[in-house]
Amino acid sequence: MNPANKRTLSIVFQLGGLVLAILFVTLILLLTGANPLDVFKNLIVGAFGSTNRVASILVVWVPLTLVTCGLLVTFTTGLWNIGIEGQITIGAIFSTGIIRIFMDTSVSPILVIILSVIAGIAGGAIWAVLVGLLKTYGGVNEIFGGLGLNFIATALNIGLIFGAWSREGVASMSGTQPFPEVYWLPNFRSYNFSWVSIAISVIGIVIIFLLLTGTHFGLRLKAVGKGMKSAHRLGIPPKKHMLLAFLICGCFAGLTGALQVVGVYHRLIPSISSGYGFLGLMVAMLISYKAIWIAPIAFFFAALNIGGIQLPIVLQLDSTLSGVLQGSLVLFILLMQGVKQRVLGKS
Amino acid sequence: MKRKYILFFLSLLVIFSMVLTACQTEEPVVEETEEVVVEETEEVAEPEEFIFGILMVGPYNDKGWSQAHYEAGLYVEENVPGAKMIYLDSVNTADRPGTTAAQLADELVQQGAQLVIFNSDDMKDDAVEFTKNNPEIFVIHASGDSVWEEGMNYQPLANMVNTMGEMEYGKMIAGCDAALHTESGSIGYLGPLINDETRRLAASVYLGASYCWENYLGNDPADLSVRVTWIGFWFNIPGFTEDPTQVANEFIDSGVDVIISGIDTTEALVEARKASSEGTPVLAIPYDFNGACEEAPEVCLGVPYFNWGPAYVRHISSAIDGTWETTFEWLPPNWEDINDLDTTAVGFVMGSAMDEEAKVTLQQFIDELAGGLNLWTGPLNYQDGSTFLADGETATDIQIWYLPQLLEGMEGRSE
Amino acid sequence: MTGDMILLGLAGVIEAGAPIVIAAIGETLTERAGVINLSLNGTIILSGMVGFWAALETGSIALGFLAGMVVGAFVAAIVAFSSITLKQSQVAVGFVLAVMCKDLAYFLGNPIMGAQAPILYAAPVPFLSEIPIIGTLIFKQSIMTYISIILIIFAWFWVSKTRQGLILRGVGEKPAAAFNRGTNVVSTRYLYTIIGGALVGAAGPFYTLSVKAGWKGTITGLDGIGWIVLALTIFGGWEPFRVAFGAYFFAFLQWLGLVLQSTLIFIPSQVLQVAPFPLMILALLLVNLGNTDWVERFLATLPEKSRTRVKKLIRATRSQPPAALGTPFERD
Amino acid sequence: MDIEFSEINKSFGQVHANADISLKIPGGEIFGILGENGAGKSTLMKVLSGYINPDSGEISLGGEVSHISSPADAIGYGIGMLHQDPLDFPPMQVIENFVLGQKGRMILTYKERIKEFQTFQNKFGFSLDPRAYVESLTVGERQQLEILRLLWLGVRVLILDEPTTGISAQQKDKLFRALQLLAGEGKTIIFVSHKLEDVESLCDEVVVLRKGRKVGKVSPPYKTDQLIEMMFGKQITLLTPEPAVKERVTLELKDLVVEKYPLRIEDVNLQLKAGEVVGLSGMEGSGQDILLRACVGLLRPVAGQVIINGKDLSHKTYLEFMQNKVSYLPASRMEEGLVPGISIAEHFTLTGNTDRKLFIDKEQFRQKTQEKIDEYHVIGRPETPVESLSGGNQQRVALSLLKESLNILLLEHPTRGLDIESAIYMWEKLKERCKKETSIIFISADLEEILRYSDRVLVFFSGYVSKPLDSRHTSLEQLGQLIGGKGWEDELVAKESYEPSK
Repeated sequence: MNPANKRTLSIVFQLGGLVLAILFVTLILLLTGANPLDVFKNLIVGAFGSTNRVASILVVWVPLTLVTCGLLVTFTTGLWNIGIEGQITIGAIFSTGIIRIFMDTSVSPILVIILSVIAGIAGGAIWAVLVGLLKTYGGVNEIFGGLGLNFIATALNIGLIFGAWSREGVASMSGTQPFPEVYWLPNFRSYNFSWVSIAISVIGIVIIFLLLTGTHFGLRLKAVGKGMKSAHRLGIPPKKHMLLAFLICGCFAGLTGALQVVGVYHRLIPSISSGYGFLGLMVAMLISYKAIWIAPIAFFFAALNIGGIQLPIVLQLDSTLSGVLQGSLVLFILLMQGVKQRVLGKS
Repeated sequence: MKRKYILFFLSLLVIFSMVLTACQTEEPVVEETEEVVVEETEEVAEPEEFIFGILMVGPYNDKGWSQAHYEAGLYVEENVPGAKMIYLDSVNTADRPGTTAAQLADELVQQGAQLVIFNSDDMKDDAVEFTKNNPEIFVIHASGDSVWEEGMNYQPLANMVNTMGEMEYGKMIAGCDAALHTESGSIGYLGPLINDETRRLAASVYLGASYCWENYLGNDPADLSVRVTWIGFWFNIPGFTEDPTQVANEFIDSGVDVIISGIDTTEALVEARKASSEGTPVLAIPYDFNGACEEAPEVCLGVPYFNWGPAYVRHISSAIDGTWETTFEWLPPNWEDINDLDTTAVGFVMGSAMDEEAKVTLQQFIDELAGGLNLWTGPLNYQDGSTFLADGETATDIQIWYLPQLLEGMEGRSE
Repeated sequence: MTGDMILLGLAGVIEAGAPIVIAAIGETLTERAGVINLSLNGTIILSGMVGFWAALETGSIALGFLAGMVVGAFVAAIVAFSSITLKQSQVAVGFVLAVMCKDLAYFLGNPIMGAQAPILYAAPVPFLSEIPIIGTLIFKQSIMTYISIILIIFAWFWVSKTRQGLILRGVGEKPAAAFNRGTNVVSTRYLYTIIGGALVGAAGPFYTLSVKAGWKGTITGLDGIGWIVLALTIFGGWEPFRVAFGAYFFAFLQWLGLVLQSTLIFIPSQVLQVAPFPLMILALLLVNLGNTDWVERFLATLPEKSRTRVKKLIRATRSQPPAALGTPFERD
Repeated sequence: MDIEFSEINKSFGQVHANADISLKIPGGEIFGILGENGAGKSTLMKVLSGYINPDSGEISLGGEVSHISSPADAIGYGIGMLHQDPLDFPPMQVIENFVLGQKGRMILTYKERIKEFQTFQNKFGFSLDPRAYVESLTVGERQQLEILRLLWLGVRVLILDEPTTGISAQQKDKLFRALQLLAGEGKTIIFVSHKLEDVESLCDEVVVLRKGRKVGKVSPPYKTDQLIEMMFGKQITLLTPEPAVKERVTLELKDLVVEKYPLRIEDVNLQLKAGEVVGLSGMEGSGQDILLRACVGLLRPVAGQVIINGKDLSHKTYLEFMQNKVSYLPASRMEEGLVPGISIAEHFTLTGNTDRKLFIDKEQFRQKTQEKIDEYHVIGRPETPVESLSGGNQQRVALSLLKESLNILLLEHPTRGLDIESAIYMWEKLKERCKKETSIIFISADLEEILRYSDRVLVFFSGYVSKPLDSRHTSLEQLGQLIGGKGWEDELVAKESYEPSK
């Protein structure tokens, strides 16, 4: 079969996955007695109905994009960084810690914010490298190591919020005492996102795109991911590159956590990672690990998240439908990939 | 390489075009909502429609805290002409990652809400932020203290009202109820996380229980044990909080025969029901919602509940007719009839597991409270033995609201 | 604290650990056949909701459990189909299902929040429950708890004492060799993935109909259990008894945390809650260390005598995962 | 039971492993199948045992056409195979391995099984501990176990694929006695081997395969020379380039001991001179690859030293060897040589970034790749992903990837899959490197290639290594005999086989 045909077929199968996912969700909606057309319309209106909503999408888009950027590096290296949630959390903790240390000092707020973000990056990186070390030198599969460290990170987070960093007399789900406004990233107009975060995300995409498609280092990561032994024989140390991949992914995760703290919540909250790590894993799978698609697909997923808010308000349906839609999309596209390979023979 | 750059910028273009199309779709949507509005105003004709929105921290049908607010919203729709409720539930960062209550309040405003109710103490920061940013929108923050001038977190916000029922009375009644029924003299309090509010409620249970234990039953105070075990959250998260089921069972195992719940979920009732059916009689008192006993009436001693309806009706009406005033209110029950849903802020439904004699005694206690009995009267010590109230001294609202420790005589952590 | 209270507490630990035991044994069987079902977290929540619903509609607890098991088996079948037949990554599909089933459960389960389904009560075994200590500890539980204990013994017996169990181990260890001995590797893997999934699916209703009776959507308190089960399966080194020990140990630490809450003021309660996870990582580390390159290299530098001695030691501490875990089988 | 193969064909991708093989094996004999690696012996036997299904052709058993599509079917017909890589379960006990695959009651009571097992193994003079773990057994013991298992299943046809690799002399004797006993009982034994001596001393009849085809059938008395010629075929005579050996020693092996299951190689001493070519000859799995890997840090020696240019690198990693300009070209190209999923140009980018630049200059590497592609006559474009190249082209890419200036070059089967013209060209390229004082060690199954291009030869047989032989004074026959295990008498007696450290 010539490549062009193969390409079309491949697209046909992907569209098939998309159609199946929509059919599946429609079926579920019919089961619950909802009108699927109403639901889909409300999802779209809910996501794009106003500039405010688009702004909300961008609030979600920033962390999702950054996380996916990082995950692409580990996926390229053949690693399943399921520990990303914990890395985001530790990033947020480090970042909060720095602001708490300098909050009542005379150090310039801008400097504190920068320090805080750097600390966040370092925190995420440490947690990720821990997973990497467990994998490369301890023989502990990164999935299990990552899961364990996720739990530890969240426990640490909750422990701090309800313990050492709790508000005066009030430990609550709403998190630690919000920082004074000087320690916030400047908001874009009255919206809840900062142009700084957006800029960082765009830079993040550019870096990852260039790293993975244009640099020698990215190519080496790819080689390790595609064939660890062969890469080693060609003179690329796999362990070093795996650790570096974890390091980079951890930096992005930590950055995400830090930006959630200084840019969105202005404090540490219990669910600071907000499930973005897991959602990012799904985005990465959906885009078949191609950096070029991060921005639009992360935007699409973010739009679904925001669009879902309309469902309870307008249709008295639970917003978790968005998650079902996201999940079934990834699932059916994965399944169709398998069907394609069976039909076409392994490409 | 250049080609790849182009691809990249193309993808950026895609985003921006999506944003642009988003802005374009704004118009037809506005039209639609207008249409809806037109239809409805035709129907209701006379009173102008007033949409209020509620943000609920949990599911609207949780048979607990959030449902109490939801029912109050329905009550407002019934009693305020033209009032229409819209709501968003599960408003917390775990269930709605990436959103903040302030942002979701905006969402309600976009759907036409002119007044927004924040129903959780956890939304305090967002409620304040939203109130500041939207001076034209009325805000009710249930359980907050932001506009309490004497309070520790005062912020002058003209468009905000804080309202809270004086659940301390409900908990005292619950404590008394428990004391009247315990055979072993051991009462367990299933606490959520530790803060001012949860401490003062736990302390209220203790005050009510020990008063009834001594004055009605004439027992030795030393024989009464009120033990608090905190799970660390409003509900169970495996791996992070204590498991309330295990806490309830541990109470039962250690001889507790009445469990009072302070958390959002009903493990206390469920475990009491299980233990009773399995031969160990255990009774329980749930929390928050007046229908909470339904889950296990045979072991339910009653439930102290919030009745937000009257307060909401009052504030929403005042918003409609322009008499809105910022205020902090901490509302006691209507002592005439604490279960009069049209007037009371806090109530107590007696459960079907109560015996008749106890019902009479409990009513006597309620009457005493109505008559001015103040259990926050010295001598009372903090748990660490330091003096809270000297003999004859009564506590101020501030002292109660920001109770820093459990009281002497209670078991369990203060922080 | 009296002895009786400790005893009752431990009985509670056995009850609290029972659903985890059932799910972890299910996952152990699946992984023994060489398949990782990563969907547990979603499966348990979804099966819990569906089982609750079924029991609510029919009034039958048994049907509730059956429905949960069907859901678990179905989800596992998707994992099996996509990994065994379509040769997609088990991890990817399992992960997506873990996330998606959770949302699906919350979405579909919204209308039945806070409803009252029947509850499975404890049913003390006559006579046996009178035995001191053991009677209180084990024989005053619910029928599912008895089943969970029987399941441990049965799984151990099945895996190590029966012909089918031997084949199961063979398939997970070296599918090519098992195939060579006349085993249908594909159908065996399907079978155990589905059976394991059904057991995981039984854990859901076990929670919503008994241990944590009730369905409360996102605040039911089931989110996270599946990941814990997964961790315990590995902590238990794929041996039913060790897996069960891990489950009870986990429940025990939780109980210890709340019992000691007022006495151990200086230790935040979270510490005991998460203790199993660092322990799991440590266990994995110990188990795997002998297989790593740098240890091998280090060993090579030792004199021959001590080298064999250290090797022996490492071999003793090593608990072996099924060698073919997560890898597809293709006949040349 | 008579077995008749008719026109069996089986291809793996482009490799025609069995081409129209027709063969009759009479019942009750010990029947030998001889051939070098890749001759198609194992494939044919896997077809018979149901492990592989042929593309075409059929097998008749006792005159009737059989339907064997899985090992279960084969066992049903009474056919069992002892695979070259033992298909047993190392972490399980002997008795469990014995029982797995047997039919019978569901619940296993090992007591009786052990009793049965003991009586059964006594019959063959084996003495395995039924409770021992398989991973602690020697290769020979694992074989014994597998044979016992198959016989207990009641097989009438027993296939043994290279059973004498890695086992001790005593174990071999035991094995042969048992096989003769079985043949005496009327069982058919199919003995697959490349070892002339074994075949000669054991088999009633021998068939020789070469390159997937049947070459011929021989009956005793065997003539070794004839067998060797049938196995390796007539070789094309090639020109001998002048050796370019200098006196400087680039690689020195001192009393080197390496072990890798199932082999242990002891006390290798070698001094490789600059520009010298040493060929490692022997059947695959006789230990050449183990030694080669030890020379490049992929396998850590148990004892002894590896010295490169005077530097002791014994326990250093592969990458450190690489930094000392030692390069290695493995045989399994897609697993160990090239990275599947990335293009030829990307391979050159991976290996060619000497100046540590951050960004890839794609145009430059494309050009460089195109040059190399032209130079090495690779059929493919710079953008072609390597996995879609043919085997020969993959090998050319792998060769062209090697660094220009090297101290030592280690090659596994450098010309396998290449046509003769390319092979000659390849060796010209390699010899050019020799002139620049690069030393080469290579493994080849092609004896002609070994004799033609190496200055010295090491012959391997079951983990034994010969003294370096001067290739100019070694004949093809001599080499063939050594490879087949003849002429080793002194060494074989002196040494015990590999025993894993228990």
